[in-house]
Amino acid sequence: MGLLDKQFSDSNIVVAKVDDLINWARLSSIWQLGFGLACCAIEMMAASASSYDFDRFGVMPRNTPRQADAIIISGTVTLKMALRIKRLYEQMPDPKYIISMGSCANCGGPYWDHGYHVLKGVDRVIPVDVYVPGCPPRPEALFEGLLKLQEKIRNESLRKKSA
Amino acid sequence: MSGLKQYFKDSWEGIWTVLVGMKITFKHLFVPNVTIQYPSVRVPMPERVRNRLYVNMDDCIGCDQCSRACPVSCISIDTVKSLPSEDLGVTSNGKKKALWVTKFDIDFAKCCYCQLCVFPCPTECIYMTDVYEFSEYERGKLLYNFSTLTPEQAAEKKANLEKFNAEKEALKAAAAAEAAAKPKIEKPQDKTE
Amino acid sequence: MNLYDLIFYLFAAVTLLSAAVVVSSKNIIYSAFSLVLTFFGVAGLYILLGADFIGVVQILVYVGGIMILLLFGVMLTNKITSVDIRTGTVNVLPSAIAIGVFMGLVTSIMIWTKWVSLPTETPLTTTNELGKLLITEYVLIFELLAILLLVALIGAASIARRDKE
Amino acid sequence: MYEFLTNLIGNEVLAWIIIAALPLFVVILPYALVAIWLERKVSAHMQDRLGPMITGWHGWLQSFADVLKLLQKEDLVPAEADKKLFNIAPALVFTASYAAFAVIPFSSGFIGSGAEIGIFFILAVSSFAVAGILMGGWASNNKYSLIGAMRAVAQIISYEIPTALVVLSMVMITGTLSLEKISAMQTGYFWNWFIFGGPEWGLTKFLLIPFMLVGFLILYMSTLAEVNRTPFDIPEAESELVGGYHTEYSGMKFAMFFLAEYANMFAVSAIVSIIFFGGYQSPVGYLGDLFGVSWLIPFEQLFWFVAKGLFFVFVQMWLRWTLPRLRVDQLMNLCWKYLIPYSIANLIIIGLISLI
Repeated sequence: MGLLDKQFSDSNIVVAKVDDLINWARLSSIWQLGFGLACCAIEMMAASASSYDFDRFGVMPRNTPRQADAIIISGTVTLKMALRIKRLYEQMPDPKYIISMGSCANCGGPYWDHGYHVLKGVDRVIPVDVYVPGCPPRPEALFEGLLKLQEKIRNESLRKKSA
Repeated sequence: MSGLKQYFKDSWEGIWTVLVGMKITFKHLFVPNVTIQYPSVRVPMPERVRNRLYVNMDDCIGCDQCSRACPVSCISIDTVKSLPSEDLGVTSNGKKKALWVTKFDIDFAKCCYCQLCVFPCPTECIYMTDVYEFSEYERGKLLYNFSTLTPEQAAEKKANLEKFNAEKEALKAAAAAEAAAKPKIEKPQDKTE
Repeated sequence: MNLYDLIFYLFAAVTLLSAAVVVSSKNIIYSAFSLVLTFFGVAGLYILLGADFIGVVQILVYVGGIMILLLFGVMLTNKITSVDIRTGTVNVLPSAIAIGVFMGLVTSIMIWTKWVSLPTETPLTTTNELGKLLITEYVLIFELLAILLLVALIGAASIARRDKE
Repeated sequence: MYEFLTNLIGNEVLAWIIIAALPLFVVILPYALVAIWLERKVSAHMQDRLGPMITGWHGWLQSFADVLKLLQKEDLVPAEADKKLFNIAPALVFTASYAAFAVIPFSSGFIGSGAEIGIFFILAVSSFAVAGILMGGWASNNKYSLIGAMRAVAQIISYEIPTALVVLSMVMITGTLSLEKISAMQTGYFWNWFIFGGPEWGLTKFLLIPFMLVGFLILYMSTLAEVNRTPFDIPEAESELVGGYHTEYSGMKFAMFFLAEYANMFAVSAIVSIIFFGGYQSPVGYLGDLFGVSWLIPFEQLFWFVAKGLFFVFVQMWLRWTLPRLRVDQLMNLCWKYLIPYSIANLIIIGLISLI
C-alpha cells in the first residue's frame, strides 16, 4: 500500500468532504430513463405528473440511455424484453442505478410460477439497487424507493469503486 | 382571390390561437399547485386500502386457507400438531388453537395485493394494512417471517410431536399386540421391542 | 513579432493545414469538414486585412450554406451506417506535374511583379462603401449576378417540381 | 483593471481580449445554470406542480448538482462512432453559441467588440453551430442522431432566411449593422424603441408601427426555430428521435450541448431585444441621471438588458408549454409559405415608408 492509498484510506477530511459533495450531486440529480413496461409504468407516470411530481427530487426523464443515471424497471420483464433491458443498461454511463418497481420486476410477480415467457426477477440480468414492492406500488412507494436509493448513494465513497 | 383571403385568415388565426393558448398557460402559472410533498406530507389512506399484509399470529390457527386462496402462492405455511398436554389458548373469536404454526412466510416480492387471502380466514387474523413503504436493497428481505416461533422452538415442537407420535404408535402397537395376543396369550412384545 | 502577426500566422496555419487535410484525407467527410475550417481560416485572414464584411460573408455563405449543402450531399449519397466513405488518389504523376507548373507560374508572377506598397491603413468599416460601390459603379454586374441566381433558383424549382399527370 | 492587466501581461491586445472575454465567460455560464433551473420551475408551475424543491431553497442548486453529476459521468464514445469528429462536435457547437456573445452590447460600458458588422457576425457564427450539429449527428453513427442533425440543419438554414430579411429591413432603417449603434439609437424613453416606430418623430413613425410588429413576430418565430426550441424542436423530438443529434452523447459533452442551447436562447432573445426593444436602454430613464451619478448608468443598463433578455427567454419557455410540436412539413410550410413572403413584403413596405 502506497503512501497515497494509506492517506486516502483513512477518514481524511478532504476526501470526506469531496465525497459528500459528489454524492450530493449524484443523489440530487438522478435522471431517469423514460422506460415503461407494464401497469407499473402508469404509476411511474403518475409519479412524474403534477400531484406527485418526481421533479422535486431532481428526477428528470431522459429518453436516451446515454444521459440517464437510473433505470426504473416498471413492470413485467418478458424474456424478449430482458435482452433489450440488458442492452439499455449496458449503454448507460457509470455510475448507474436500477430501481426494480413492482412484483413482476422483483421476482416475476404473478408469473413467477407458471409464466413461461416472463423473466423471474430482473436481477437475473442486471444488478438491482432497490426493490420497490407493490402491485403496482403507489407513487409514494416509488418515492420511498428513490429515497432509499439516495440513501445508498449518500453512503458511497470515492475510495470504493461503485458498481 | 378567396385563396388569398384564406391565407391572411390562416395567418391571423395562427397568431390568435397561439395567444389564446398562451393566456391559458399563463393563468396556470398562478394557480395553486396540487403537488403532495411526499416525505413531509402524506395523503390519508382510504379505509379499505390494500397494501402490505399483516398476520396476527396470536389468532392464527394454521388452517392454511389463506395459502390455498392465494393466486400467486406467495404464502407458505407449515404446521405442527400440538400435544394434548399443551394448551395453545383460544383466538379472539373463541376458536381453539390446535396447531403450532412453525412457518408462516409471505413473499412480498410475489404478493399481488389482491386481498383474496383475507376473506377465507376464519379468525380474521390476516389483513391488509396501510403500510406501503417497505422497499429493500435485497430481495430476500422482502420475504417476511410471521411465525412467532424461532427455528429451534419449531424443531423442538416437531421433535415433541414425533416423540409423542412415536409413543402413541408404540402404545397403539402395544394395544394392538395385546388385542392380538389375548386369544393366543403369547406376548410378542419382547420381540418387537 | 506582435500579436497581430501571431494571429495572422495562426489563421494562415489553420488554412494551410486544413487545406492539406482536404486533399490528402481518404475520408470524404474529413475532407468536407476540413474545408469548413479552411473557409474559416480564409475568413479570418479577410478580417485581418480589414475586409470584415467579406470575411463574415465568407463564413455565412460558404460555411453556412455551401458547405452544409456539400455535407448533405456527401452524407446522403453514401451509406449512413458505415464510416467507410473513402476517396482514392489517382493519377498522382500527371497531377503533380500540373501542380508544379502552376505553382511555378504563380510564384514567378509573384516575384516578378512590381508590387506597389500602400500605407497600411485599414478602413474601420467597409460595408457602407461596398454597398455604395455595388449600386453605382458595379450595378450592372450586381444585377446580372442577381438575375443569374434567380434563373438558377427558378430552374431548380422547376426541376424539383412534380409534374401533374 | 485594464492598466493592471496591461502591466501584468505586457500586451495591450491580449489584455483587451481578456477583459472582453472573461466577464462574459464568468457571467454566461452561471446564466445558463440559472436558466436551466428557471426552465424547470416555469414548466413545473405551468403544470400546477412544484419543480425542484430539495436542493437548496426551492431547488436553486439543482442545475449545479446536474452539472456536477454530469462531470463525473462516464465519458462514452460509441464503438462504431467516428471518434475525432465525435469529440470535436460539442466543442464546436459550444464555441459557436458563445462566440455570438462577443458582439452583443450588454451596456454602454461593456461591449465585447463593437464590431461594425455585429448582427451579421451573429448570423454567420450561428451557421458554425450548424456545422457542429451536423458533425455530431454524423459522427455518432446512429440513425436517430443523423436524422436529428439533418432536420436541425434543414430547419436552421431555412429559418435563417426570414431572420436575415427582417434584420435587413431593420438595417435599412437604422443604416448600420452595429448592434451597439442600433442600441444607442433608441435612447430616451420606451416610445423611442423600434417596436414603436423608432426615435424619429413624424408620420413615418406611426406608419411603421404595424410593420414593426409584424417584423418582430417574424423575427421572434424564426429565431425560436433557429435555436430548436418547442414548438420547433423536431431535431430533438423525443417521441420519434430519442434525443436527436445528441442521442449518443453522455456526461460533459452532453452538458456542453445543453449549455450551448441555453446560451443560444439568451443570444437570440438579446438580438430581439436589441433590434426592437432598445437593447440596454431603460424604458423610463435612469436613476443615474436623476441623482447625477454617471457611473451608475452602465449598471442600470446592464440590469435592463438582462431583464429584457430574460423576459424573452421566459416567453420561449412559456411557448414551450403552450404549443405542441410541429410536424416537419408544417415547419417548412410555416417558413417558406408564411414567414418568408411576409418578411419580403415587410421589407418592401418598410423600404417604401422610409423613403417618405
